[in-house]
Amino acid sequence: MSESTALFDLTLSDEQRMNQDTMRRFASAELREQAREADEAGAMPGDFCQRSMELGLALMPIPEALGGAGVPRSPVSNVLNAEDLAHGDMGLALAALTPLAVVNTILDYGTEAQQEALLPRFCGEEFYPATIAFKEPRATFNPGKLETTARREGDGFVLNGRKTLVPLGVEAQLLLVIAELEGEGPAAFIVEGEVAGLERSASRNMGLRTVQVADLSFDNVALPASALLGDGTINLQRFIDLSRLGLCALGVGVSRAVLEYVTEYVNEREAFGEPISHRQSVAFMVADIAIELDAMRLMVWQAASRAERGEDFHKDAVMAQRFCADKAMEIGTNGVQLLGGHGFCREHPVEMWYRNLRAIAILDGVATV
Amino acid sequence: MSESTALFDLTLSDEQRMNQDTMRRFASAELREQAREADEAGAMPGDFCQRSMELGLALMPIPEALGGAGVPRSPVSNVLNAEDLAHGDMGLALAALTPLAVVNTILDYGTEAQQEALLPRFCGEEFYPATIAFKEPRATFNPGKLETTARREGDGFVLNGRKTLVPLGVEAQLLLVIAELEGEGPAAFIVEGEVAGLERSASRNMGLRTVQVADLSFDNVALPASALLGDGTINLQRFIDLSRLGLCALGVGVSRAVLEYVTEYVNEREAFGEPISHRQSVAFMVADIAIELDAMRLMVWQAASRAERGEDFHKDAVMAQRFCADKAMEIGTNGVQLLGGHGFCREHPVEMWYRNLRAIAILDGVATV
Amino acid sequence: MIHLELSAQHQGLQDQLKMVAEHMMRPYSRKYDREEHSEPVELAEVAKLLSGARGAGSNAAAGDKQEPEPGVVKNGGNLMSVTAYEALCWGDVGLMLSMPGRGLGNAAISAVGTPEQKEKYADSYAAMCITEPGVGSDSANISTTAVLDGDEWVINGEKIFVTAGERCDTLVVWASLDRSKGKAAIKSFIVEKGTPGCEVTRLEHKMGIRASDTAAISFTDCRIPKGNILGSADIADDEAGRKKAFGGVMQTFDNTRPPVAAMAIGVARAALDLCQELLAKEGIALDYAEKGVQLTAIEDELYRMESEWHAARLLVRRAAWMADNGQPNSMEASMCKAKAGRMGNYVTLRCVELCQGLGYSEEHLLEKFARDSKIIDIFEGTQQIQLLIVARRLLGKSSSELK
Amino acid sequence: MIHLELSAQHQGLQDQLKMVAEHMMRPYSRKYDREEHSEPVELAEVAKLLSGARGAGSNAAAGDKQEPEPGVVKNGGNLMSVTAYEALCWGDVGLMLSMPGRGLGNAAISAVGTPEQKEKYADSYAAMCITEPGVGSDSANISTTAVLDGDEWVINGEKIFVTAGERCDTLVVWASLDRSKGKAAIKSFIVEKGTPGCEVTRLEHKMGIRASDTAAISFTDCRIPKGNILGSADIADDEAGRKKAFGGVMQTFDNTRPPVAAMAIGVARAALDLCQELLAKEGIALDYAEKGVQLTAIEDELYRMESEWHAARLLVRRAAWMADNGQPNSMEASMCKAKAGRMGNYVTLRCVELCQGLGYSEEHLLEKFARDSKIIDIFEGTQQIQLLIVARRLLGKSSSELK
Repeated sequence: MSESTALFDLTLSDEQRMNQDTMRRFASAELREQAREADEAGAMPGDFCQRSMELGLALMPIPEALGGAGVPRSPVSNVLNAEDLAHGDMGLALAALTPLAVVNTILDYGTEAQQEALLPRFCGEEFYPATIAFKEPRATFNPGKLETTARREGDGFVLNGRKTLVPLGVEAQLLLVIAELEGEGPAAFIVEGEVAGLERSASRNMGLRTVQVADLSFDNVALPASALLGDGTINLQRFIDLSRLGLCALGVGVSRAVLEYVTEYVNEREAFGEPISHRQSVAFMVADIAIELDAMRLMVWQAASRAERGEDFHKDAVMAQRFCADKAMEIGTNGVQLLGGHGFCREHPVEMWYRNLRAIAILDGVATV
Repeated sequence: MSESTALFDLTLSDEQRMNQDTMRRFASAELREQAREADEAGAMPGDFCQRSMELGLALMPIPEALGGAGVPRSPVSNVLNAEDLAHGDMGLALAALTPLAVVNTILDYGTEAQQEALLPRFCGEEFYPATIAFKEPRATFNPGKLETTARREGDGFVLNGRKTLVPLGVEAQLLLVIAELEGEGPAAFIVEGEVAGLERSASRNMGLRTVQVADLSFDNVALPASALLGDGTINLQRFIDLSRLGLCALGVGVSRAVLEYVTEYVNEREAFGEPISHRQSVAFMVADIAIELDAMRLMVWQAASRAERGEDFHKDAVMAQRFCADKAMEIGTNGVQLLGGHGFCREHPVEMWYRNLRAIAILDGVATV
Repeated sequence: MIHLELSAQHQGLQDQLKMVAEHMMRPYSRKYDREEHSEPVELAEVAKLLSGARGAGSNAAAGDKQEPEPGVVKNGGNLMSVTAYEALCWGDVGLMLSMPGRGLGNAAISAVGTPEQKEKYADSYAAMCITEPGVGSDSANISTTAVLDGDEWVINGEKIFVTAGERCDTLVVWASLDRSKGKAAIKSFIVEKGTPGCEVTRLEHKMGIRASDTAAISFTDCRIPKGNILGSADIADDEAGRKKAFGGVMQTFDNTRPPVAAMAIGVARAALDLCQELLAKEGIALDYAEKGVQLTAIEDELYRMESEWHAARLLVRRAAWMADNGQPNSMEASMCKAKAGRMGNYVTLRCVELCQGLGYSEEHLLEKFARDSKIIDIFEGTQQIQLLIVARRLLGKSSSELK
Repeated sequence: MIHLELSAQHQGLQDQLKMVAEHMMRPYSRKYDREEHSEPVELAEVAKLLSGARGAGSNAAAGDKQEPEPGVVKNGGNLMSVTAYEALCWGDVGLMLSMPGRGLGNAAISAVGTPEQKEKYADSYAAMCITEPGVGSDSANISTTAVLDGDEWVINGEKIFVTAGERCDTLVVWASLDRSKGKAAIKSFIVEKGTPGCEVTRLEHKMGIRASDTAAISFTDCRIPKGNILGSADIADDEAGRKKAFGGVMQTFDNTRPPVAAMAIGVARAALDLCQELLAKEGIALDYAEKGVQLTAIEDELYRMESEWHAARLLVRRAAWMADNGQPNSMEASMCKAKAGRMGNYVTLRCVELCQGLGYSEEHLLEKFARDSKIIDIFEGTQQIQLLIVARRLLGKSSSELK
C-alpha cells in the first residue's frame, strides 16, 4: 500500500474515471432509454442481457486462466458501476449485475474445481444467466437466519424452502441457493437447470418490473455432493454485507436520477408567474435530496473501500443500508411530490423511481460486490 | 347519558368555558410572569403554592362531607386545566396540579378511613404539599415493572428503592410511593413526613426548574400496616394512563405557548427587507406546529373523554403519549430555531420551553387526571 | 360536551360501508389495478346500493352548508361524508373514485347550484375540470375562457387531470370570463358530455388509482346554455368583491378537502390492517403492554403509525364537524388534508417495508396501497399548497406577501 | 483513490485531542455550565498545549487556502481543523469556544489578511463581529459603518452575538464603507480591544454553551489605523465586481462552516458515547448482529443515530478535504453544516430521551449536550440559510430569484 493511499481521498482512479464514462454511456443509451417500455411490459428488452455483455462486468474478476480479465476484484469499482447503471434503470442494472454477484460469490467460496467448472461459462460470447437465491417470502424474514434448509442425505443434499425476489430467477441456468445446512450453518448450493422439486414462477412487484424476478420453491430437491459450494460453509454475514453495498449503490444511482430530473423540472415548471424553484418549499426539498444523496454515496464508498482493503466493514455496511434505505425512499417520495400530479403519471419516470426505491429496504442478497 | 352526548362534539361545557377563563388568567398572571425568574433561581416563587390554592384544584373532587367541593371528577376538565396552566409555565403547573394527582389517586384506591384521614388536609386554608413518587432513576426504567419494592414484615412493610423526578418531593408532607409489593403486585404506600431510611434531595434537571423536583431513596423504610393504600393493589396500568393524559396536556399547553410566541415573532422580525414570515421555510414551520399541536390536543381529548365515560382508554393513552412526546419536542426545537440566535438566549422564553418539553417523553407518573 | 367518538348512526353507516368495501370492492382491487382504463362494471351495483343509503357520503352531502344554531350540536352531512369516504377507501381508493354519481363536480353543484340546477343534475355523474397543462396549483391563472354569445356560453380551453373525466356524464368546468380581470372573472360552468366541441383527448397512465380514469378534455367553441353557469356572471369590480368572488369558487375546496383527506385515512387503515394481519400470522401482534426497553423496533413502528393515523383522523373529523356546525373551517380543512396526505404516504410505504417481500409483491395489496396513496398528498391541493393556506391564515398574510 | 479514513497523522492528532478533551475539559464541563460568565481558567493550559501542536485545528489552519495540484492529493489544514474541532467538542463545545487564540476572527485574518496582519495577530485571540440587533441572516444589510478620516477608519455601530467578545483581545468587525452601495461596500476591519469607543455592553444569558461568552459590543466613533482593513478598500462599481467583493467576505464562511459543523459531530458523538455507556451498564449494547424482527426499538434508534452521525461526519470531512485540495466547496460547506446541525440536535435530544431520568438530570451531561447542540444549527448560518445556499447553487438561482 503506497503512502498516498493512506490519505483521506475522494478521487477516482484514472481507470475508474474511464470506466465511469463507459457505464454512463451504456446506462443512458441502453437502460434509461428502454426502462419505461420494459416497465410497462414487465419484461426486459429481449436482447438486453446479451448487450450488457459488452460491459464485461462478470468477466472482470475471473482469472485469466479461466478466460476472464483477471482484474483484481474491487468493491469500490463495483459500487461505482452499480450507481451508474442504476442511474439508467434499477431493474436492468440488476439484470446486468447479477451474474457478477454470482461470480464474486463463487470466487469467495468455490473450490478450485468449482471455479474451473463454472466460471468459464461467464466468459463466452453468450450471456450466461445465473443468479443468487437468498431472500425468503416472509414478512419476518431475517437475513441472518435462513429458513430454506438443506440436509445431508447419503452423499448429497435435500433442499427445502422458498425464495423470492430472485433476479433472472426464471431463466437462470445456474442458481446459487443460500440455505441453512442443518447442524452446520449457512451454505451455498449450486443448482443447475431444471431439477425435480424446483418450481419457478415470475413474480410481479411494486417495482423492478424491468427485470425478470422470480419466486422459487424447493420441495425435497435432491442435489449431488458437488452442489455444495466450497468447503461447505459461507460467511453469511460477509455475504449479506457485500450484497448490501451493491444494493445501496443502486439506491444512490436511482436517487441521483431523481435529483437531476427534479432540478430541471422545477426550474422549467412555472406557477404564479415564476418557476416553482423560486419557492423555498420546493427549493429546500431539492437541496435536501442533494444533501442526503451525497451522504448516501459517501457512506457506501467508505464501506466499500474498507471492504476492498480487507478491513472489517460490517458496521459500515449496516449503517449504510439503514441510511440508504430510508433516504432513498424519502428521495423517491419527494421526487414525485415535486412534479405534483404530473409525477403521478407514467409519462414521467419519477413514479417508476418511487416504486423501485422502495426495494432498497427489501432486496437483500443481490448485487454482491 | 343524554342523546346529545352521543354525538361527536368539540364544544366545551359552559362550566368548562368559565373555568378556562379563570385558569388562563391565573396562568398568565402567576405562572408566565414568574416563570423566568423561578427558572433562573431553580425554585418556585415563595408564595406560589399558597396562591395556587385559589384555583381550588385539589378541593374539587373531594366529597363535600370531607370538606371538598364534591364536583364529579372529570378527566376532560383536568386536561383542559393542565393545558391552560402549562401555557403559563410547565413546572409551576406541575406544582399546582400535583396535590390533585394525589387526591385523585387516594379517591381511586384509598379505603374510606384513609380518605377521611387524608383528604381533609387538602381542604384547609393552607397549601398541603403532597406528591406521588413513581419514576425511578434508571435509563431502562419500565413504568410497568417497578423496582422499588415493599415486603411485608410483621404487620407492616419495609420499603426499598429509589425514585426520581418527584415534583414537590423535597417539601411534601405526604408521599404516595408506588412500589412493587413482593408477590402481590403494584401498590401505593402512604409515607408521611420524615421517616428513618428516607432521604430526599433536590435534583437539578434540564428543565422543570421552576418546580422543586426531588430524588428520593428508601433504605429499609419501615411502614405501618396503615401505610398501604386501599386494599393493597392498584391498577398500575390505569394509574400510568391517567398520568399520561395529564402529562400530554401539559405538553399541549407549552406547545400552544410556543405557537403563539413564534407567530408574533416571525411577523415582527425582519430580514432582507420583509418579515421573515414571508419565507415559506419559516411560515411552513409555523403551520406545522399548528397542525401537530391541534392533533395533540384532539388525541388527549379523545382519551380523556373515554376515561371520563368509564370506557377503556389504554390504547388511546398510549398513542396520545407517543404522539405528544415526539411532537412536543419537535415544536420546542422549531420554536428556538424560528428565533435563531435570539431563541438561544434566555431573554426569550422559547429556550425554556425547549428544555421543559423534553420532559413530556420522560415524566411518567405525574399529573394524574 | 367533548366527545370524540362517532355517533351510533355514523358508526353504523361506517360499519355497513366497510362491509360493502370488503365484499364488493376489495375482490376487484387487483383486477382493475391491472386492467387500467377498463370500466369497473361491478361497481354499478355498489353505487345503486349506496344511493339508497341516504347521505351515505355522497359529495352532495359534503357540500352541506349549515347555519350555526347556538347550543345545538350537529353531526351532519360533512361528518357523514368523511366517514363514508374513509370506509370506501379502506376498500379501494381507485374504485371509490370510479363510483358513478360521486364525482367532485356533484359537490360543486350541490354547494353553489340553483335549486333548478341541483334538481336537474341530482342523478348526474359530474366530474370537475380545473387543472390545465400549464397551471397546477395556481388556480387563479387558468386560461380556459367562457364568452357569452347570445343565449350561450362559448367555452374554449384544455383541461387535464379530470378525475372520471371519461366515465362521467357531466363536467363542472372552471373558466375565465375575462382573463384581464384575474381571479374575479373565474366562474364554473356545467357542461354535459356529448356537447359538440367537448372532447376527451387523452387518458393518463398513472402509478396508482388505476381503476379511476383521469382524462384530458379539450373545449373547442363548445356552446352551452346561458343558464349553465354556477353562481352569478357578474365580475366584481373592487378588490373586496374580487376576493369574495374567487373565495366563493375556492370555497368548494373547504368542502372537498376533508373528504379527500378521509381517503388517506381509509387507505392507510387498509395498509395498517393488512400489515398487522400478515405479521400476526407470524406471531407478531401489538398488545399495548408496557415493555420498556424490550419493545421491538417493529412494535415501535406500528405504534408510531397508529398514532399518526389516529391524529390525522381526528383532524379530518374536526374539520367536517365544524362545517356541520356552521363554523368556518377553511384552515382546518387544509390542516387535515396536509396531515392526512403525508400520513397516508408514510404509513402505506412503511407497511410495504415492514412486510418485506410480501409487502413488495403483487400477491398482496400493500404495494398497491403505497401507489394509490401518493396521489392523495397531491390532488385537491398538494401538501405544500395546504401548508401555504394554513400559514397565511395563522400569520394573517395575503397571497402576495406569503407566496 | 477512494479512501474515507483519516490519515495516520490526522487520526493521531484526533486521538491526542480526545485525551485532552477527556482529561482537561470534561472535568470542568458542569462547573462552567453553572458558573456562566466566569472565565474557565483551567483552559489556559490546554490552549498552551494546543498551540504547541502545529496546526492542531486552529482556525488559522481552517482558512488554509490551497492551489490544486494535478495528481496530488492533500490532507491539510482544513481536514486537520475539522478533526480537531470534532475531538475538542466531544470534550465540551462551550469550553472549546472559550479557548484563547481559537476565535473565528483568527480564521478571517488568516484567510484574507496581508502577511503583516497575519504576523502581527498570529498570537491574538480574535473574535468575529457580524450580526447586528436588526440583522440576522441578512449579512448584506448590516448598518455598522466605517468612514475614512485621514489615516484612520472611524467605526460606528452595534454588534451582537460576538462569541468570545469579552475574553478576546482582537475583533474582526464587518462594516459598510457606504450603505448606499449595498453589499459591495461591506469590508472587515481589525479592532483591538481597548480601543476607545469600543465597548462590551452586554453578555448574553444562554441556554447552552454557557462557558463561552457571547457579547454585545458597541462602536462609537471608534478609530483604528487605516492599515487595519482586511483586503482592499475599493468598492466595486459593476455588478460582477460587487458580487465578487461580497463573495470574498462571504467566503470566510466556506472556511468556517465545516469546522462549525464539526462541532456538531463532536457533541453528538459525546452524547452517543455517554448514552451507550449508561445503557451498557444495564446490559444494553449494540452488537450489530442480524436480529430481524427481534431488534428492539432502542437498538433501532441507536442504529439510526449512529448512521445519521456517520453520514454527517463524512459530509464534513468531504467539505474540508475539498478545501485542502483547492476545490471550490461553498455548496458542500453549507451541505455539511445543514446536515450536521440538524443531526446534532436530533441525536443529543434523543439521547436524553433514551436515558430517561438519567438523561434529563444534571447528574450526567446528556442534558447539557442537548442544550449546547442547539446553537450549532443556528450560528454561522442557520439550517434554513444553509439550505438556501445549497438550493441556489443547485438550481442556479440568484438571491433575488430564490429568496
